Amino acid sequence: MNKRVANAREAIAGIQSGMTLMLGGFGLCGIPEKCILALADTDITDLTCISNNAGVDDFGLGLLLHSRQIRKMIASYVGENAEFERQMLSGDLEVDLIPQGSLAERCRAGGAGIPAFFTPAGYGTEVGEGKEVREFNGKPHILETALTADFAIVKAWKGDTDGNLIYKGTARNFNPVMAMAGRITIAEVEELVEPGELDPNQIHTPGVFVQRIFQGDNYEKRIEKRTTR
Amino acid sequence: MNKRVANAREAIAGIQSGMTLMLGGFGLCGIPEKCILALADTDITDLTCISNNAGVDDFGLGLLLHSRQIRKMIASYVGENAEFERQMLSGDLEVDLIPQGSLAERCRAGGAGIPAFFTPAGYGTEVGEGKEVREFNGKPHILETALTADFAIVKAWKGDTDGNLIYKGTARNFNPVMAMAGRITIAEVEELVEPGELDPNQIHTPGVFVQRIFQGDNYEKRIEKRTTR
Amino acid sequence: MLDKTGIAKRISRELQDGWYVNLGIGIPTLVANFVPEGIDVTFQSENGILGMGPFPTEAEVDADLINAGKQTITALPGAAIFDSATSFAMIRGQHIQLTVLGAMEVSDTGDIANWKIPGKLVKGMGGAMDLVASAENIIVAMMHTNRAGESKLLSECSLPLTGVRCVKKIVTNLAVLEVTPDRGFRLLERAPGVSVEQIKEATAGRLVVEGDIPEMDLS
Amino acid sequence: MLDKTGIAKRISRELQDGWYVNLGIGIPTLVANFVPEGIDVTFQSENGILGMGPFPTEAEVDADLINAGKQTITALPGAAIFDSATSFAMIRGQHIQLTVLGAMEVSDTGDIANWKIPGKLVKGMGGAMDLVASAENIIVAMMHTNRAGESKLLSECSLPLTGVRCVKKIVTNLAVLEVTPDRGFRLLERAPGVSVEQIKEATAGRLVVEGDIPEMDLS
Repeated sequence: MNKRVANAREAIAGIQSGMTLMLGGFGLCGIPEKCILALADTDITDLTCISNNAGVDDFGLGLLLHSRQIRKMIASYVGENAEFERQMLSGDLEVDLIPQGSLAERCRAGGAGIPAFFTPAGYGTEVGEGKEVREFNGKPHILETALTADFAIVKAWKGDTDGNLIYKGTARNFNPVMAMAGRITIAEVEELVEPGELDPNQIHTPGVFVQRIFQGDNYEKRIEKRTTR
Repeated sequence: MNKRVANAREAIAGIQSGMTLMLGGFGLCGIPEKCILALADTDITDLTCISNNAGVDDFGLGLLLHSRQIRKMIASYVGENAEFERQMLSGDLEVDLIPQGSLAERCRAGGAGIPAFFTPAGYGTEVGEGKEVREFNGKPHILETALTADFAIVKAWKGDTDGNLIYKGTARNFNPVMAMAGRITIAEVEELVEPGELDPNQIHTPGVFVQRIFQGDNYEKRIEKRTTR
Repeated sequence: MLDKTGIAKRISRELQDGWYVNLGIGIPTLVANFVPEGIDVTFQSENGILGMGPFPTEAEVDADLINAGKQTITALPGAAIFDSATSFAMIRGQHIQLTVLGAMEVSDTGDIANWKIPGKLVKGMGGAMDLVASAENIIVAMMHTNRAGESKLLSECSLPLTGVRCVKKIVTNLAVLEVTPDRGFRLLERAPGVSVEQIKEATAGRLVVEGDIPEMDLS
Repeated sequence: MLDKTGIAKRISRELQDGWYVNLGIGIPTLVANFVPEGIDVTFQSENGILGMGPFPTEAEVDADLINAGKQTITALPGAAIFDSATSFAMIRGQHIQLTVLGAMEVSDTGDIANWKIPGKLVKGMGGAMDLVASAENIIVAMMHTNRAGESKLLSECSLPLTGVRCVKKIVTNLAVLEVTPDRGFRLLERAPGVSVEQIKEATAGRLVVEGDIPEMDLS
């Protein structure tokens, strides 16, 4: 089934104010930059964004913070963004911090029909407050619940029009688990090919998880900490 | 780190009577046939084998049933094996049947440090008897626990001496999740290469999950139901 | 009255464009042969493939490419292969729009029994419990009565259950029925040449017959 | 007394052949520079790579290849790349033999605080809570005292916890200490030129000093 849409603007059709979005990426690596730009160009507001990080001031989710389109951020680490700090301190932005591994597993669980699971991460800390505690093999665990989203937006390297995706390097990160957890999943790719051009053995995200796909041009792929030897 | 061992016999060193093994494969597709043959050549008994199926009379786990080395079988479907039937009806073989999806997820959970999770599969059936029931989103789920094994034995297509594995076709099946869940994981492969020869983006099982690896020769890869058009 | 092929053909009319579909062993497998023109569906097999194609030619046979019935298959362009946990993530996570499977018994509240007969050798449930517990849309393909002539559509299943209140629709050799858990089996269509009376006689559970019941259109 | 490099160097002596190791940001990252001869360890970064290599040359820089500190990196032969759920499956499932990370405070029962200072802006715990909750072998790399000269080795952490009863060993600028939850910090080694008395003064939690305490061997 052909899931191709023309561009980012077409891909984000149906996203409405107040919705919950998942956005792939770790730092600025592997973020769906075209869809974020397209969202910044709308008057959609009050979004809840689930993403490991919150971008930087002038790129990634920082753009949607700057335009005050995000009401709540669910993330594991948000340290790189002055605008974020201002809105959080002023109380304009609600923030829910989740251990990175629990965030990844909760997204996967949401996509896999697992409503809840036990993990040791966060036990005895404020993350565990109010959550059910149970011992397994003598070790305390807390019950964490699945996360899903109205739309998941992911970025891949290559994709085909059936929605099959292949990621490159550590730009993979949260993209595959978030692709599973969206009621509607949008994939933006650097190269969109016809079905049959990708090796079925090498697909990272099977097309069943993807509802819309398009090819973006001129990816900026900004580097946060260029470090050389 | 070089994890290469010479052959199947060396690979299974340390497996003892009474241990729990996981064995990859679906039907006869993707089973670790060399290690099974090597096990059949030992006097190890009283094994608990976790595998989706139980082989056929003269191949796969059927060989270990024939030699009466298996005390308990944990599987989802065991229908292709007359020896299996005899031992089960005579009470010589204990059998624990688990829904296939729960079996896969319980292995993954075992490897991923998730001691228990909720699933809807089996609720209201004898699989759910004695298990905790909880509703999520108005739907009843049962609590299933993780599975682990003393040894997991998997079969891959290609591997490198660091233990990285790539599977081919539907011979992948349970192999990746079982590779995660073994205290010691043995991988047998059709082609063993040096580190660097496999594309890091295409690894299905990262080497961290594998402790021993060897190349098997002349894989039989028997077909259960050759069906042509 | 329909034969097995007829049942599969009738079920194929339920397919919608863009659906991902899991077909069980037996009659359900035949559905793949009758996908209507213009309808693009993708078949999933729970051992780990999306985009399953027809059986291979002799030359194409690959021991590493089978379906959940352990038959050799082919992969279509656009296919994807994955492990068993990911496969059931698709199923449990309701990413598959339709599951078609066989049954020994179905109750008029949608319970299904299809894996175990007490006293007989138990082979196991395979993926059936995961499929019926999760699929939003389950069609059962089966004969209306068993070999002894007894109804398989009951007020309550007598055999051990595979899942509860999950079956949405049943296509048999005699009829198409919808399960309305509060009221029972609602008769939707008669098989060619089968009367409402015959269906009533062959149905042990509550049967709802409202208005004219049309004959199936299999053209 | 050790500087940060010295701390990293001392920790590198804990590495064992064949280990998979996760290094946190800061001092821990430096450990990779001092892997002893003949010891083959594989570095994992929780954003999704095993077999992390040195920083790239200018020509090798790839925006799609970073570590958890968001620095550009390289991949060594034998590297594998995976998604975040698989990465934390490795961590939570205890497939990583050693985690080295920094801390603001450690208690003498092994609690650790390293993510949040009340009243200051909270950036988040990243992967730290998963790492400390699961790793069988956790070494904390930190200064023995904070900038105000107050001990970071306490009887109880004052800051919000990252994990409880999890730290096994601490390497500071002054000492190497083992956490024995029942008895407190057991002093194992002194940094070059540091006396037991100095370590006692700088340690607020219970300190166990038994027998002669050797000076570290960093040769």
